[in-house]
Amino acid sequence: MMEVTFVEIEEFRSTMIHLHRKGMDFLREMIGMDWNEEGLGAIYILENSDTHECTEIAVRTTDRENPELPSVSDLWMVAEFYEREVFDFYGIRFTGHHDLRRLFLRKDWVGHPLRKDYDTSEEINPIRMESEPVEEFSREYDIKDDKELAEKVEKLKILHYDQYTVNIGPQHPATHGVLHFHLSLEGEEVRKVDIHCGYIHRGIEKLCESRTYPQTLAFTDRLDYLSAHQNRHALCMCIENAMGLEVTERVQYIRTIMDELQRIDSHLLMYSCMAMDMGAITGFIYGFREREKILDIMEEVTGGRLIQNYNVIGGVQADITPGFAQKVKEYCNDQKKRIREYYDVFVNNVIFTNRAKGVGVLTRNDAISFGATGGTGRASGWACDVRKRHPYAMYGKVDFKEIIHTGGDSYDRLLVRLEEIMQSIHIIEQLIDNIPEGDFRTKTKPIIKLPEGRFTASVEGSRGEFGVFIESRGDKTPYRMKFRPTGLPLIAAAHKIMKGCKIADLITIGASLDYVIPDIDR
Amino acid sequence: MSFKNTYIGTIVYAVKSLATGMKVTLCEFFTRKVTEHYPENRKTLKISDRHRGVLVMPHDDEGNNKCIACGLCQMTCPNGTISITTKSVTDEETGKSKKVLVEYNYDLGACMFCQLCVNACPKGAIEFSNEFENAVFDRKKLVLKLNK
Amino acid sequence: MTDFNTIIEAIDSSLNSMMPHSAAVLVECILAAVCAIGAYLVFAIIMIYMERKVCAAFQCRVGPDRVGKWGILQVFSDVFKMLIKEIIDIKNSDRILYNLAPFLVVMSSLITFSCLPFARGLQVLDFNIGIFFIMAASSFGILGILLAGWSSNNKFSMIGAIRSGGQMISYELSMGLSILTLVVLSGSMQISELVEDQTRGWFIFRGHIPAVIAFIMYIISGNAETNRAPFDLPEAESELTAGFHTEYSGMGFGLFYVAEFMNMFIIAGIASTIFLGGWAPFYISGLDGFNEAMCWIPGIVWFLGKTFFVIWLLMWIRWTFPRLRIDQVLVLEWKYMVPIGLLNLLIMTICVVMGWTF
Amino acid sequence: MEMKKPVIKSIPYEEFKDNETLEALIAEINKERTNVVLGRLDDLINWGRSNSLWSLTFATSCCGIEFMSVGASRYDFARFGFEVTRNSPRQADLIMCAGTITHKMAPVLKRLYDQMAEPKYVVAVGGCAISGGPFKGSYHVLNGIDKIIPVDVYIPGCPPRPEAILYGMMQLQRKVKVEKFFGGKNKHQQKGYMPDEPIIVTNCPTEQTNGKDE
Repeated sequence: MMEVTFVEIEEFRSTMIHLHRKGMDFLREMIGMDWNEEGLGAIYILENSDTHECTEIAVRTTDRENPELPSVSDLWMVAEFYEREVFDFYGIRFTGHHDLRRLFLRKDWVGHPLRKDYDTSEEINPIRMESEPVEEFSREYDIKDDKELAEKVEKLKILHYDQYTVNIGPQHPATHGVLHFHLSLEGEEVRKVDIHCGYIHRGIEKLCESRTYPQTLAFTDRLDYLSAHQNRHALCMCIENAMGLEVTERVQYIRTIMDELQRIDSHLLMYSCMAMDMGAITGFIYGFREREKILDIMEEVTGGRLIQNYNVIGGVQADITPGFAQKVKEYCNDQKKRIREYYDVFVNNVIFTNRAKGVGVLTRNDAISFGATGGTGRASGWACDVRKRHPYAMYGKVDFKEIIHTGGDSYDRLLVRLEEIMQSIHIIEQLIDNIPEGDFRTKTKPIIKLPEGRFTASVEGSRGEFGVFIESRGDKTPYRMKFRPTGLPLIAAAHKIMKGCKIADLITIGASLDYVIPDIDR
Repeated sequence: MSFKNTYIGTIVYAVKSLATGMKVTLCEFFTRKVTEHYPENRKTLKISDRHRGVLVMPHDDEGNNKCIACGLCQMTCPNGTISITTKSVTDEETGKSKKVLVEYNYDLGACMFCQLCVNACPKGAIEFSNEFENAVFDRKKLVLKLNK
Repeated sequence: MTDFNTIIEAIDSSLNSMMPHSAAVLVECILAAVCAIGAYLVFAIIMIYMERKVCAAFQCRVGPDRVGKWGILQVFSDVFKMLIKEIIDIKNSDRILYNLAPFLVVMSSLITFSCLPFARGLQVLDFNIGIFFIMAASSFGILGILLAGWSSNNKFSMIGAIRSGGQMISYELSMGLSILTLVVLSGSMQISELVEDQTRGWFIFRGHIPAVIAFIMYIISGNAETNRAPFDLPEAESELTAGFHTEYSGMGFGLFYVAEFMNMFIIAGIASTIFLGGWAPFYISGLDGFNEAMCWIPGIVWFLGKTFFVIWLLMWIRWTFPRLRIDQVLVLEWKYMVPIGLLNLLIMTICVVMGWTF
Repeated sequence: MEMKKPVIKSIPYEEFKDNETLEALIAEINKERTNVVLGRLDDLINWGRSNSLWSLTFATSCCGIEFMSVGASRYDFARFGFEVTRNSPRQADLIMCAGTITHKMAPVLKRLYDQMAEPKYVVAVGGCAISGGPFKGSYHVLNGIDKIIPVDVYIPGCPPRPEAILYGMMQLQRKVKVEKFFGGKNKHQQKGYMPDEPIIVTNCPTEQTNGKDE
């Protein structure tokens, strides 16, 4: 259960400033909510990055025509993007936010989809085939002295027309998916970056509100498909904690091992894509050669290579195959030898070190303020591993080192990932030989209903902290289900560190941040 | 300033790191290739039997299946892939009307292989086979009729 | 050593007997042009096939092997498809320059291709300033790339073209320096004389240390000249989608694709001519029996063997290293390659003057 | 001169799926095919085109990762001649639409398709491209790309295995081998090619009415 303290709008700003000064410097999650009669609002989950204690603050406004809340984007830099998302889905205007535009949907989209009274019929929002009108001006809302909301069109032009603007657009080999950088260039230097996401926004959170709990499990695999197992583990854990369902020791072992295999698979892909983006196609192929071995093990046990569909509420879909332990040990030994090859071919190469060292530096405070968890945060010296902060499954009982580098540049971000592969292998080797006996799945009723209340669970995904928030009103389908995107803080950080770099550096930073776009857009 | 940052030092370090990189690719040039020749190895290709390729309804030799047309699979499917048409038949001895399966349509193009239908089926009438060769030219051919 | 001069004189005399001298010269020119273009295309197809197979071998995969016996016909099917693709004309591009650019690139590589000495006497152009002419002819290929980038009205190709301009012009310098070092060693610039001089020992062995340094510098700047691998910034796949030839489709792109491979062949051809002795057989002074046996292998086999070895070397470099950034490319050239090139030239002249060469 | 059945190395013709559509295409072409020389030329060009289909690197979500592993060393679709994945639509012959197409991405896909040079093909990889897949009921997802561009081959699966993608590419090769190039009707030359009406098996329960027993 999660205790949320509601705050009035008047003292909302002051409590937030007070909390920020008290050390709550990590805005973990911001959840837009529509409580029908009680109005529209947002829940902020804050955490102190040193003592790891969390507080949950919520604020709401009953005015549904033009709801408006004070912005906190000056306290936490990631709030700028979170608030744009809540404005996009709920229509809540944040006063003081210097650039409030829709984050995901098109500029000419009618309505705010996550509101409970949103009409999803095709006539209101048909498939518009002409390309989206580009926004010239940023928009800022401010309260006029006579209390009515005024839209002050800030004269801050996003991209001056006369500049040399280039679209590293939705279809580009190096954007790891469909992300759209709208750059203004000065020769090779990047003057201004404007990142557009939403090209793969599938409205998963709206779909989850009309699906039963077992049906929502399948969506987590398709959020960040490179940490499919961890995402699904988070959702299952959240539902099981809410139901008070105890999972057997064997399932904890299996889930931890499969999580670590999925993490190695994702880090190998991160290394391969970074090598390909920087021109070393051979580095890409070597990374994929090892990754195929993991995919074989995954397919043997779960039936799926990339999307495993393996975690279910109460345990796992099917028991592990007899040869599983043997294959995993074989793979671990082979990977330890092969990783030497990556360092020789790509990482220690003088061309790569010159191109990656000192490029896209993210300081520790910025990383915390952006909430950039995962390898990116640890490369900037911030110990943000959920497995250490809030241990779950077997991570409390397994000894492993949290890799911390302090350089904060693209070079360190890759080193963190490669060393984490070795740590994951170390974890697997401690668990693989003593998987206890027991049944792999505890029986659950066909219709699963969660008790009233708000539940959260968070897991260390492959590229950051993946959180699940469920508000249930006691019936079959969740009232509101929110997934913390691991990629959105990375995009917010990229927005800042990519200013002033060269085009080639932009590609290097993008590859080193290792974001997965469907996880950002949901 | 350490030797590494001097003019000569950078050249020596650069050449050494480039040479190790090339040594690795040279060894790779002569090692055995890992490619699996898919169309040639179709006979010997072993795909894990847990792989979900397409939904099938196994029939015993007289051609009748275990499906009792309860519609549970149609209800649990998240995106409406299965559609069952049934008709009610009055049973001779007991006189009660019993639902009998007429047609079991399954749209392979919309399925997301989440296995909820197989878990929900009380009789175990449907299961996933690992037959993956299903690419077709015509969208209508993806709608399969599972019961004979 | 089979000598093609006799064959050429025979053709010449037979033609002159049949028709007036001017017509004979015309027929000979056409014959030479047809042979050059024919060899040009055949080598292009062999090179594309070799590139795919060698790249696959370096990446522990198999490469094309389903079309024809070992995938030999793969490149022919690429050529057929390329011939039939629709050529899209871009709305407000500079049409004349847009269509001229591919031909400029191909023309420059064709001229330099015809200066290569395939065997004794089997050479289309042989001026007494051969090497200097090759340097000049290969440098107007840059115009083609700049025009392609500028005229196709696409911001990515514009960036790619400007990058290639900066890169290729600066690497002409270090290529010229490394060739100059060898001209100092051999004393003459005529290509056939260069190779004749190497029949008593290849320059890379006779010029010992400065020649090896010149060879490495030549390979690096050759890579940069042909926009390949560590220096493939003009058509950097992952940054500028397809660089300067983004807007070219069909045969326009086909010409660029062939010209890139043929530039690589020419760089390797020149390297094997001035460093590894062109068609001169392997020679160790003193072992006459051994030298005699070496002479039985025809000159053209020697030349092609060495050229394809250097091509394999270039491919090895291509498929190992990531891409450089534009400022690193220029820093490498102006701060490292030019000073070393000048120093190397000085060492070579001292060695030649003092007679320390073999 | 009759057009023969398309042959793919090491897979017999009967073991392929959906041969009826191909036979209909062959019958239609054989009606107009009179000249032997043109027929021979057609076969040669179709052989050339079918063995060198360069795909555009277009991947929006999970199927893109399977598309990458098809290009990597284990499955290696360079064996078939598709090695060079071109980044610019001008030089690509085929769009492999791997992933979900949302309302915001639809105009981008349509624009890419229009920019490609003419003999162009579209392969819909995965449930999302065929019918919207897991997100069929969403307000922002296009239920199947055959609503905006004509699709040649559908590869079901979520995501389809690399071998399934290779099998789909071989189906496309067969379809390319059965095309008339010189004179006469070619599928792509009919302007205003209207994608056929996509069938809906069951209207997806947007207001979730399942659990009818309530």
